[in-house]
Amino acid sequence: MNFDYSDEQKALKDQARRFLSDVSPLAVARKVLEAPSPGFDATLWTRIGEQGWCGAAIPEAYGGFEFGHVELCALAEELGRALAPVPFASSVYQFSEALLHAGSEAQKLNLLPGIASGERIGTLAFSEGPGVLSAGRISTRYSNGALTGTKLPVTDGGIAHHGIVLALGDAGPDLFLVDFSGNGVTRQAVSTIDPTRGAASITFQNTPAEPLGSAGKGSGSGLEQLRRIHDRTAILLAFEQVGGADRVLEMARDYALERYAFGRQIGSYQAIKHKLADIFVKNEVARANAYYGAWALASNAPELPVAAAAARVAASEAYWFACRENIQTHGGIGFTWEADCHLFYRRARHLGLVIGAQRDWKRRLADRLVRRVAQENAQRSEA
Amino acid sequence: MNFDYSDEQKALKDQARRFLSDVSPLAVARKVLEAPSPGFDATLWTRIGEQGWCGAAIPEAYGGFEFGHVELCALAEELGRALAPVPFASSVYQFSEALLHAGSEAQKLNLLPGIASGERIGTLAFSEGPGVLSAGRISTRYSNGALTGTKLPVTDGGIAHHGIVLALGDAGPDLFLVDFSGNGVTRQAVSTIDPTRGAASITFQNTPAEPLGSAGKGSGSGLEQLRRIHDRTAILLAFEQVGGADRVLEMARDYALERYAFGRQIGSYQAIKHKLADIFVKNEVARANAYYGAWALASNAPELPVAAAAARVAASEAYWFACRENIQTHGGIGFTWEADCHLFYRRARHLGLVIGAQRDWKRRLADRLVRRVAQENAQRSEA
Amino acid sequence: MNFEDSPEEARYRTTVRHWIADNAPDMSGLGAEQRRNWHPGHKEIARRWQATKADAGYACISWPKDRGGAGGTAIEEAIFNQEEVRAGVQFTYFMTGLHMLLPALLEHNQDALALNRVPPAVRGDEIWCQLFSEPASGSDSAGIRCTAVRDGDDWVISGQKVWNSGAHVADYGMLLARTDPGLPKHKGLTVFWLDMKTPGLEVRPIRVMSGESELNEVFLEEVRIPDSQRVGEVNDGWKVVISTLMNERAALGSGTGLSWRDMIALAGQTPSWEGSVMEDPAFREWLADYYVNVEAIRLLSFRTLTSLSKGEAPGPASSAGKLLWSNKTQEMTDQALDIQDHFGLLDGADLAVLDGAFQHRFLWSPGLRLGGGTDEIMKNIIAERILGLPGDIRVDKNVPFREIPHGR
Amino acid sequence: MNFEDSPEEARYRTTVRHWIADNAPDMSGLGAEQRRNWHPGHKEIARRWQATKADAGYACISWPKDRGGAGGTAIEEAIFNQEEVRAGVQFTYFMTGLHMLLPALLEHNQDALALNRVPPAVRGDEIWCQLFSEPASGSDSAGIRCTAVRDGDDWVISGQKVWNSGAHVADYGMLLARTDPGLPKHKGLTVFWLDMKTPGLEVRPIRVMSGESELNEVFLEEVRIPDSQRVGEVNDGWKVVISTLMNERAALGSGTGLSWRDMIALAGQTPSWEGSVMEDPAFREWLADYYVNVEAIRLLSFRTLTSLSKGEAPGPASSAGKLLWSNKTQEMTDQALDIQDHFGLLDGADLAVLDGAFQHRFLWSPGLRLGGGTDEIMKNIIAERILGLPGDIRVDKNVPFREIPHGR
Repeated sequence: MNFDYSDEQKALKDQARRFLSDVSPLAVARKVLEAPSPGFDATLWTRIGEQGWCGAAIPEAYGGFEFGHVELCALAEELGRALAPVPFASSVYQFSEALLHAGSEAQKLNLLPGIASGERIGTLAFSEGPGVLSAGRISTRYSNGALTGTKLPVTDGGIAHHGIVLALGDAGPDLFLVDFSGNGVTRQAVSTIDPTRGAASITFQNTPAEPLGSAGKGSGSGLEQLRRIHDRTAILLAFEQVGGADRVLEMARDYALERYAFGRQIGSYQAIKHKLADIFVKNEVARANAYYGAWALASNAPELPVAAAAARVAASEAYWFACRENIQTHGGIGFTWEADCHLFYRRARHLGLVIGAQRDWKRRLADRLVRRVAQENAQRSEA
Repeated sequence: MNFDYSDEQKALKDQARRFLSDVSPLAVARKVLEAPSPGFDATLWTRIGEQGWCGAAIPEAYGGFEFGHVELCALAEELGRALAPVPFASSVYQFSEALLHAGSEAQKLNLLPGIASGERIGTLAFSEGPGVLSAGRISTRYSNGALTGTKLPVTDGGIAHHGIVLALGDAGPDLFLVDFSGNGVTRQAVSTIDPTRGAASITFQNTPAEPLGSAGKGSGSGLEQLRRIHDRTAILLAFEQVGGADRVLEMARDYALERYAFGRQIGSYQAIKHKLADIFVKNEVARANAYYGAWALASNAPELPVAAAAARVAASEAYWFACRENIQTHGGIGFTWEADCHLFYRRARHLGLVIGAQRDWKRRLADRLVRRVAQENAQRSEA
Repeated sequence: MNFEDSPEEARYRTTVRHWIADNAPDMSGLGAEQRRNWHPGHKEIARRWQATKADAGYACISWPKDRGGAGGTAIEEAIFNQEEVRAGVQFTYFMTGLHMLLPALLEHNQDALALNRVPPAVRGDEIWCQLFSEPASGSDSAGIRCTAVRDGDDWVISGQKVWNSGAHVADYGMLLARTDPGLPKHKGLTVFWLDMKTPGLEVRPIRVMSGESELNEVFLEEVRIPDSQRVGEVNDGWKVVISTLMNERAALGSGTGLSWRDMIALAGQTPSWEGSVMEDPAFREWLADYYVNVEAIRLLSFRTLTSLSKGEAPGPASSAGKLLWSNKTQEMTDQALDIQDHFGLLDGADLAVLDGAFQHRFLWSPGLRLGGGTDEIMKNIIAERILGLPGDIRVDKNVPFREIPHGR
Repeated sequence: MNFEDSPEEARYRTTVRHWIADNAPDMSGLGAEQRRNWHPGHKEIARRWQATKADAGYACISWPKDRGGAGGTAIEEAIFNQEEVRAGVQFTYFMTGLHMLLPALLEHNQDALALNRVPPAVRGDEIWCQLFSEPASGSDSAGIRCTAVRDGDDWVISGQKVWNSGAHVADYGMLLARTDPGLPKHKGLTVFWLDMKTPGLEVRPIRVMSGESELNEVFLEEVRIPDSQRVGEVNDGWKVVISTLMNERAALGSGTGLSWRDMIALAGQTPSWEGSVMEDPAFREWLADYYVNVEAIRLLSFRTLTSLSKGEAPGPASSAGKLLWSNKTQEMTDQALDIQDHFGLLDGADLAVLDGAFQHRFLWSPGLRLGGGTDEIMKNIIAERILGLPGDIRVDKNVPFREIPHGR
């Protein structure tokens, strides 16, 4: 029983925090906000790549550095804290996890080394329009080795070298691997509520593609596969969210100590004290569920599906609440473009939507809880 | 445009408040709590009957006093404030409104005079088990002029002289008028979370009954009819809830001024100030929606269904929140049996469930809003 | 209880509805850009509409006729406002001047200098702005540091103001300055009015997080104005501030912006697991909660109308409506993004749902909870002025302003 | 991150699980009435189980052996507690004495008189209760008015205590009294221990709103006890109070009571418009929210365990778990009643769903938000002790106790 990072993990996390406070102050995110094209900071991305972080959970056999998944969670927490404007989430939590989980040996050997070094960027393209994803709402098609259709929005779609695309194949929805720099790919930057995380609309026109996985052909289970990949993404994103929420709480706390009203620090008023205590409690809930998710991810425990959905629901709520009430704590100044509050407010909502909204994940969680109880009951009646 | 009671209505309301503070102090409700049988205070009920309040919305032709429906709302607000342990809601907001809305001329002439004077008590019996009411879950049957089955819980079922019972007739669910003091009626008091509002389980065994309404036979629309009756009940109950919520806010405010902690009135702490402000805002929301409901009820406006559901949703939320946070404001003393806080806490939850729970009314409200928008759109495209 | 017009009200409404239909400016030719507040084209249309109203006696309906009003009732003014909203021709440029500042000015100064400012303001030829707030005086609105020092017949004003809505287009401003820092906070303040082109005064727009720049900072460096532009007594400026607030009327019927109807429309066109989001019971429960709260805002504005029609001043209860509106708007936009799912990220007018209206409002909603009194100030007002609870413990009471503790 | 036992922990767990299975009292013969806390039959079983544990070295696992403990680790004690809960044989009678009061007593007094009280307490033969709170000192826990006046070798104590859990069955109590009202609030207090049968002491049960009477008022009228029963120094009692709180351990693994699993069971058996409530998307969304919060309580208790296993004291962060547990329990019971609809009113064991367990918990839940520190105190602790925000402004600091303003 150990509800904490190990000493080595803590050392890694501390080192990551020092590194990021050096190379990724908020000015870097703001630079991307002010000039949204290409939607990330290339210098910062290079520096992060040099640290080997992109390969933290990739085995050495595929060019990775095999720190482990809990170590990746620790890095995610720091990247979230730093609000780093880089495609780490798309390339590592989504693309790399997808390959590790569902790629063929050849696909892993071929693509993971570039991802691990940070030289190549990958992402997932699944959405096409408003509302939750379902099989009936995918119109991108795959046949005879080629994709045709439009995906929108695709986070980091404008800069990714590779993508995994959800499309209708012969057997139904499946995931397909595509070289985004190849023929038949048209990319158009799109404006989103968080310009520090660039996104694109991508149109495929007879674009060469191959099914993800060793079977070499689709099985029609692309939606279920995507969900399993996103369970892993959800846990890693939860750490970004927890890191961001913690930093936002610190911002609010610092401002509450610094700002005076009626001759007193505003942090001496219970309205502010209890607001910040509420943020703290939600952050604790998010952290507890995220830690449990980290353990499930690293040990590939049967609890993973429940833990992942719980981590996501708790972290999305906590980060959004913290950002909202941080602006409120700051008062008028917190509403200005110059203040940093809105960078987090935007990012919180970006992270809360990028792999599906709260209503979707809450239902997944409820479904999985009901299934777990049914299993427990079945086991009990067997015994 | 007049968002207020008229001067005459205010005078009636003031007089009612003075009367009730005299004849129905909280000691009367507490007496019923401590000795729950028969579940009401008979002396108080007689006094209220003498005031003519039971016939406030009953036309003179049926023995009523025809004050009007807004006047009845004003009385309901005061009865709610006083936490009067009497069957007014069952007899007036349910039974009398049901007869007025759906009874035959003969039924009105026969029964309303007794209700108006308070000499007779009526109630509605519709539930049979846990969960929302639906046609498939009614097992009480009506055939050949007689009812058989069990209704549970029936508020004031132990003391009512007459009842309107939801049962399956030849055409489907319908409402039937029953003399509860007649043959084939077995009543058993049941324990509920609010002993100041007695309830019973009622078993019918070949009990003589007649369909409610002039047709003289059922049409299978009993559930829709019940819903229309309960729309009217909902508005009247909303005033009881608003009256109770206001009083509870006053209790909390008074205690916050009286109680000291750390050498200060606890009402000087923002945690308490803002909690009470939150109660105030919810009470205002409840009052606004209730007033709109009163107007719709009195003028039989097409807005009635939306206004009724909105009044109920807002008032149930406000009263429950106020009672919950009133105990919290009182601290330990508020949790004791001797303190009056729990009388309101119990009543708030009683009122919130007695004609169906929040989830049921919220969906009714949403359904009606969607329908209203569809009508508006249709009118616009016609024009 | 009556939520319909009285016969006289209905007659007045019919009259003004027809007049507005016949006279309202045609805005159909304007592009999306030109329809935005503070756009020169938009402002020019507003100015012309205000002049049209003034000519017909509809500019300041409840003002006495000798001040350029129509000598009408508050309820008539409210009905006219509602009909303007209905016709899509309500403009905010003149509200601060006509509803808050000029009435306070005229309450304290009735010299020719002041009276001359009235006709052009009523016609919309001159716009006024408020210069009260400062960086260090947010919720603590009397914590003013901008100083005015007497110099012969003049005052010399130096300091900084902030959150000045429309200052970049305003012709005149009303300013609050500290004239004696040795007195307690509320005691040493004085109010002045001044031409926004007075030398030494500089306006710098503030960009807010949703991108707009209609708020400003105003810097004053030895701005010299004559004593004749003082409003009220020296060191008695707080009384004038209170006058401006008393004249502030709840913006009746200004239920513009996204509403529950827009949420129903959005949900109806957004696909869900089965059918549209509108068919999702969880969304329906949310909608019901949202509706009862925003409907209460509409209904509570009728209470203000009822008070006005009885000649009573609207009370502090309007704080409840302010709290509800700002908090529920933020909650609604969050829900709107959530039901759009991943696609809710898009905010460009080209691709986003409803041209990104919900996304824009999402980024703008935090300001609602701050401007015009924060949530926390509103709750204090309710607790203290309605419920009679004690004020917060004040360490700055009866202390010379210069000795009150303060942060950066 | 590891949410499983280490190999040593797993071995210890297996050992104690077997031992408990072999030795736990058989409660199957008890009626519902006799299973209730404080019922004499229930209490007698608890006493015998405590003696059995003491004989086997499982009574106070982490205490040193010379005090009747097993000299084990905090984590072993926590594992044993979890296994007791799992086997349904955890009792609360001895917790106050063994986890809070006796450790503090022994920290300050190690004379024979005090040491003699240890063995019978460890075996469950003597029960202790806390006599700290008073009617006027709720959240303001040092606002003690009960006085102790020195009279020769004795102290004479008069006053009233309240919220004394188990005082009606306790053998000994630890009491906080004011020995110098001329000193500031925290300074003039002294702690004593005494036999609950001492003349002049009277216990009166308090009935709470859910019907139970396990809390009490204790009246003291010139209760005379020797100075040898003083704990710590005169006027230094607040230090002893802090000692008792430091010894209070978060009740690990005591996740008894209704949980999300019970809500799933209830929803699954409750009919809805279509199928059961469990199939209702709105309920499912609620369940997800509820789950992440109550699951966090469970997971956060592992953090306490982790701290204990490293020899660290659990910090103020346990306030978060307390806030979550009390608020979510109230919310859950409200939801349980709502999904039962009208039928949710029934609370009798004969007819109500699940014997009325949800209804009873509904009436009991308000107490959770008050006992052991109110919501408001918990949030202050988080804000001040974790986030480092300033304390509330204190008008009672450095003021003689007798001059502090107070209400009735």
